[in-house]
Amino acid sequence: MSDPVLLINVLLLLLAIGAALAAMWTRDLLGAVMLMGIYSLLLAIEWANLFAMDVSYTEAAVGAGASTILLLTALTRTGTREKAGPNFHPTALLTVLVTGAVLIYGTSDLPRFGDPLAPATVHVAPEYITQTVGKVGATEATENDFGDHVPNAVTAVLASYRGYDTMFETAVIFTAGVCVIIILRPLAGSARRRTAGSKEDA
Amino acid sequence: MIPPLLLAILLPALGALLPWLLKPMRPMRDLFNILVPVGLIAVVLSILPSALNGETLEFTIGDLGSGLSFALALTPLGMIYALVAASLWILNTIYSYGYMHGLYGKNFEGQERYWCCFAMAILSAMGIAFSANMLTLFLFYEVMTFSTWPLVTHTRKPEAKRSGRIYLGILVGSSTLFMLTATLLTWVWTGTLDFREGGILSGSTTAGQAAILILLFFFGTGKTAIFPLHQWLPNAMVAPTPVSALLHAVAVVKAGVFTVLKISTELVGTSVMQGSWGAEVVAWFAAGTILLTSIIALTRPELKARLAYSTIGQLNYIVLGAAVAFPMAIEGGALHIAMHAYGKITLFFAAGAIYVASHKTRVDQLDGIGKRMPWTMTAFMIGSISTLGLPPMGGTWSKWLLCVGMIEAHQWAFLITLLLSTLLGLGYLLPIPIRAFFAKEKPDAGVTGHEDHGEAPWACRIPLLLSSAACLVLFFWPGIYAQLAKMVEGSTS
Amino acid sequence: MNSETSMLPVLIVLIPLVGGVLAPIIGRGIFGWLLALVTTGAATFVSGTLLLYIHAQNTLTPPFAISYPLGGWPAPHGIELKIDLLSALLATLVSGMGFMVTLFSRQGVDDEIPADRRRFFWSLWLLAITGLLGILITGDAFNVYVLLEISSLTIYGLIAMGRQRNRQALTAALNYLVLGSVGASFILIAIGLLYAKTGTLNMADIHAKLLLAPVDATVLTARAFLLAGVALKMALFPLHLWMPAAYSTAPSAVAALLAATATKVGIYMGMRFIFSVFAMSGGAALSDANILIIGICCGAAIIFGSLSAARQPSLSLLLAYSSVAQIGYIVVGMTVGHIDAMTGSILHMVFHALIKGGLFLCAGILIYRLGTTRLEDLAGLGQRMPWVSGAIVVGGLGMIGIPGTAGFISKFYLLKGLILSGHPVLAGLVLIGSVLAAIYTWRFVEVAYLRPAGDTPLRNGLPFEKFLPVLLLLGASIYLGLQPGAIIDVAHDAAQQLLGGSP
Amino acid sequence: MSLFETFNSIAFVVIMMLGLYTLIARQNLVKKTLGLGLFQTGIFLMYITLGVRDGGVAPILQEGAPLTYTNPLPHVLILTAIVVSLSTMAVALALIIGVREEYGTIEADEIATIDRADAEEGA
Amino acid sequence: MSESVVLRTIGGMLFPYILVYGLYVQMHGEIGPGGGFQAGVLVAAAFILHSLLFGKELTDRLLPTWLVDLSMSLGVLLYIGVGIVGLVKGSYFLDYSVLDPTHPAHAEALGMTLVEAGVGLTVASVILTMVRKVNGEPA
Repeated sequence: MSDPVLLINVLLLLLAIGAALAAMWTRDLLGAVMLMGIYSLLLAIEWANLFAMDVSYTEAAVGAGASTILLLTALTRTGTREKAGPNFHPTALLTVLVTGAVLIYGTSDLPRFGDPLAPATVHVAPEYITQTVGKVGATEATENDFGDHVPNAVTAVLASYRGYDTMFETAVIFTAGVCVIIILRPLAGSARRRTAGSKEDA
Repeated sequence: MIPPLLLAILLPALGALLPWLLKPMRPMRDLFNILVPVGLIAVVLSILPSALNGETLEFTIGDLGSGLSFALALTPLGMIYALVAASLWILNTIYSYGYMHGLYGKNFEGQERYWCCFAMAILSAMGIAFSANMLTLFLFYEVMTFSTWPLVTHTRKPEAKRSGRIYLGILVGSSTLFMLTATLLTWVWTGTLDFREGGILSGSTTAGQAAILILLFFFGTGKTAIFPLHQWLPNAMVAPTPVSALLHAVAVVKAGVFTVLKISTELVGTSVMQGSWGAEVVAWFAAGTILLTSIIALTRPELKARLAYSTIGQLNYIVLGAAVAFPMAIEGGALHIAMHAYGKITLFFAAGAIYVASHKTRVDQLDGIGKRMPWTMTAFMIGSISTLGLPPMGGTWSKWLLCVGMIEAHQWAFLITLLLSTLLGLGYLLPIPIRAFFAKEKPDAGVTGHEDHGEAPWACRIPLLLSSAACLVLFFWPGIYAQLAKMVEGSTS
Repeated sequence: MNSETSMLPVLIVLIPLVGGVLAPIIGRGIFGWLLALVTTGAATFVSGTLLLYIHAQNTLTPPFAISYPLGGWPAPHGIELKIDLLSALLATLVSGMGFMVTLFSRQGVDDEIPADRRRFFWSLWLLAITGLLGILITGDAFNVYVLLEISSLTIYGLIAMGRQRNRQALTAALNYLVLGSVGASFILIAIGLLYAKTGTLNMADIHAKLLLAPVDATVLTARAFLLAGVALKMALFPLHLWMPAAYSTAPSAVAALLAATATKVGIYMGMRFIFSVFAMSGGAALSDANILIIGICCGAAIIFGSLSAARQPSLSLLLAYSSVAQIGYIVVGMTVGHIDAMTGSILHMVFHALIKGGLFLCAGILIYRLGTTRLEDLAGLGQRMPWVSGAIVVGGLGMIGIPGTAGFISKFYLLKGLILSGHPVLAGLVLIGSVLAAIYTWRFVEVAYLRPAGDTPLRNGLPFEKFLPVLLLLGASIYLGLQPGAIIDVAHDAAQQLLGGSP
Repeated sequence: MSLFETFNSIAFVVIMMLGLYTLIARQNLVKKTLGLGLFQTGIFLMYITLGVRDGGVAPILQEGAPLTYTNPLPHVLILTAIVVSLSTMAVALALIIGVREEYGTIEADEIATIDRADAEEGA
Repeated sequence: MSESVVLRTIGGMLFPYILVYGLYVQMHGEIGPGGGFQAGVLVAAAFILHSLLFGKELTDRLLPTWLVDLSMSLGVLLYIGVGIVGLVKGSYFLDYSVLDPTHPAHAEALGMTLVEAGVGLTVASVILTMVRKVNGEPA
């Protein structure tokens, strides 16, 4: 693994964690949402830095885009101030410490960062990259499942090898849409309501 | 052609359904309330010959796999219980009409529930009598518990509710925690739950395991009202008298003692019982219960409570016999199921009749009532003599056999217990009819409004006359019952 | 596998999925209900057919399981559907219960869901069933996560519909959403760690790779996170907090569906991962320490659940807390990993689904006719609604597990397994639990039969198609209590397959 | 170097725990939702880290050149996971808005007190 | 509805380009980064921008609610439909190669394009719906 990548990686993550910390800390929800947007952008860059281009695109589109828009719109109806309260919460701290400790313990036996011999790298992934999985009951091994029409391995896995997952992913987002429709009552004169909402929050 | 054993269960089931189906046409319903018990007696009598010939009819209701099943089988012991239950059901039904109509009017509230639960209780009694394995017995045992709860709480008064809780608490608690556990352990240790002559434990369990099973089984059978599980029975006295009769003479308590006899003879096996310290402990508890309750009975002024405590004592005669498990003791216990049933139901019928006629419930109110109610009090006299096991009544034989059994087993302490309890019985039962006939009626004793009452209605009198007649007859011709009891003994030794 | 049955596996999820997606388009008015009825019915038929087929095959050549490579890509590269007896049995159960509750809930939905939302309600309804069925038949770990999220999201939405009756439904749904998402994320973490160790997502493949590799920190952590996540999903004490509120405030139909199916699927996930993925060579899936911890949780669930059920003000809450206890039974049976205990807990899953489903349907009828299930409003129900209260009593007896009801059979096997595997204490807890069940059941019985009838006006009559499912379910619980031979057979074989470690 | 290489593991644990802490500690429902989102992004980081391979480039195959590529599978999984987290957040926001309409507040503790009051008056 | 003329003009010029770019990301999915999901978000964003600049009314006339609801379902149905083709052609569910028996590999690519289109359609319409509903607009 080349040093610049690692260095940038560390810097980006530090920045991201900083943004996240700020977002979690502030009591101003608008600010928190903005900070989360920044955090998502930083993550998007980090994904690109780790050569996860599609994830980077998606993070930018969703994390920084869609969810920010949603949150901002929602805030206009829920109010933008968070009630002041103690930041210290013993049970939360305990839970977090325990869970975190277990996780750290669990990661201790993970393969080295970027290990070319890691199981994840050697077991299933190679056939995805060479695209030589071959259909069930195929007599001779194809030299390429898609005849080189699909150079983007991510899309290949997403839409074909694991297309079943993606179908349900689409179903999930569909479900979310239906849920939002079914839960939210349309309210008359939303504009007026919005201003009223922001007034009582200010 | 439906197998008779199944028929013996289906008929009461029909009897349980009809009250609801025939709700609009009461005459029809009343007709069937009489016809169904008659039919049941016919069915039971039809199986009697094969029982006497020692045949074992069998019928499987449901198969649970891995050697378990809900199944019915015919045995002499079961025949005794079935015969008692069937013959007394009809009497109890007639009596119920007299009592309930006499007290609560022709169209008393919740009558469908009353008749239905009554039939259900008999159904479960039949099931218990003919159960071919412990699982089936447990099934009907629980059905009986739950189906008699609505009878106990029939009046729906607060004290009825309270008694209902105690009733369920003790019976369900003991059976679930102990009997079920014992059943499971038996299955785990022996691999079967089928009743077999000579029992299924011998050879496959250690002495310790056997003792544990015996304790769990005997104290899991709360219906025997063995100390300390006896509390439910006096409490259940809040129920209408026919129900008390059902509980204390016909179905419930007899189900308990039948179960322990069945376990002692065909599950644990008398050979194992005789040697086990578990049985020893149970026997001592039973003996203690007998004395304790006899003494309590002496102190109870309410007639029904007195009868209840006497019942507990009588039941534990049988438990004692089952625990000692010597042939004669077993035979005596088996016979006592029948003899005590006829005696005790007579007493309850009489108590109910007195209440219907005069609304009197306490013993001290009964002085001189014999002149007003000669039939009832005569029957009461007969019943109490039979219950005490004195000639010339049927109770004599079973009591006698039990005593012989104790001698056989060289259990002198228990023999003395039996005799002592008889003396106490003389003290708490006999004075009632004697004073009823010979003492002078107290002017103020009566319940206001019923000063000059006569006999109870015929519907009350006929059953109690019949049952008392049975006590008398069974002394001179113990016939079938003796024969069956003999067969039970024969199967053990 | 012959060509007629070859497409059945995928049809199990495909039918309800298509129905769910079509519902918003064609599901207006009565059609939404009809669509749901048809699709759930078809799914039941398909999964039932598969169950029979697999059982037959399994008796010939055990262990038998159907594998269906989606997209024609062979596992582990492609996602495969893997249907063994347990999957088929539970799929039949879930789709069948879905059908029953759908049949039940036409007027209920008209009653509780505003008209303009009903087509979306049916959409969520079918998608929820899709997700649950999908989890049961998939052989791919990550796919489990996706389907889990589908079922969870739909269920949040469905619960929230209870706001028409009780605004608390919203908070209940939100609590469930937060806890459920955390649980799902834990599962996701576990899957990630497993992937890092094995490089595959196919359950069978993961299992094979785990057998080769030594058990190290990562695998143990993965198991811990997985168990925690699943425990949240199946509402195992002390992670049950979301459940009672959700069950008692959701629309009655939804409550019945959840109680009958959702938690069962959670338990299935636990079974599948513990015994088909983590099972070490030699079958020992859980260490004694795990068994101890889970056993304590289950014991607490049984005792605490039953005791609090006895103190609840309303029938719905009483039923919800009794579910907490019943889940304790099922999990305890699965944990010890003994064949009889496993048989018992599989049986108990099925029977409890029937009984508790039926009971929640009764609660639905009460809401439909009385508008409430609070116990003091149910006084004298015995006279006012003899049929319904009779049904509730029968169901209650089933939960106590008195012989003659299905509940007894499962408990009997459970107890035998616990004794044979050397856990008498747990067996004792199960017995005590039955007594406690008698207590909370009798609370209702006394209210319904020993109190004078209340005067809350009845809003509606008793529609036949509302009571028919109740009759069928509780009737089944009695029938299976007396003739359980066949289902015991299936459950036993399923348990054998599971403990044999074939996903 | 070793710090650099184990850094990601520490980073994603920190991010997850930050989110989890907020989820539990904060009463504001929107804030809880944000915490949940943060928690999930921590998982994303974990997955992507698993896919990294020394000298690997984005898995977009190029003719001829024999390159080593990073593992595409985690990317796919995370694409799905991102969709899921978006959906979850949307539903959560919808619920929160509903809560705001019904209760007039989005602070969990205040809502709890209101519910308890409802329970007491037996609504 | 934004008051600023400048914003509206620039936005109005931007709008078609965002759409086109979304389409590009959609189509380009097989070759480079991108695909249905990202494209869907972009398209939705375009319409959200549109409604911010020119007011909901106009956007609603452009994309009435019933149409968006419909396309929500249609996207998923398209995906499932492509999968079912494999089923009815006697192969496995989601096996695209049967779309064109002569060139199975080519058919695979075609199938992927189609399902990606389905994803894009659903995602775009769902996100649009979400924003609209959260914004309190009637169903």
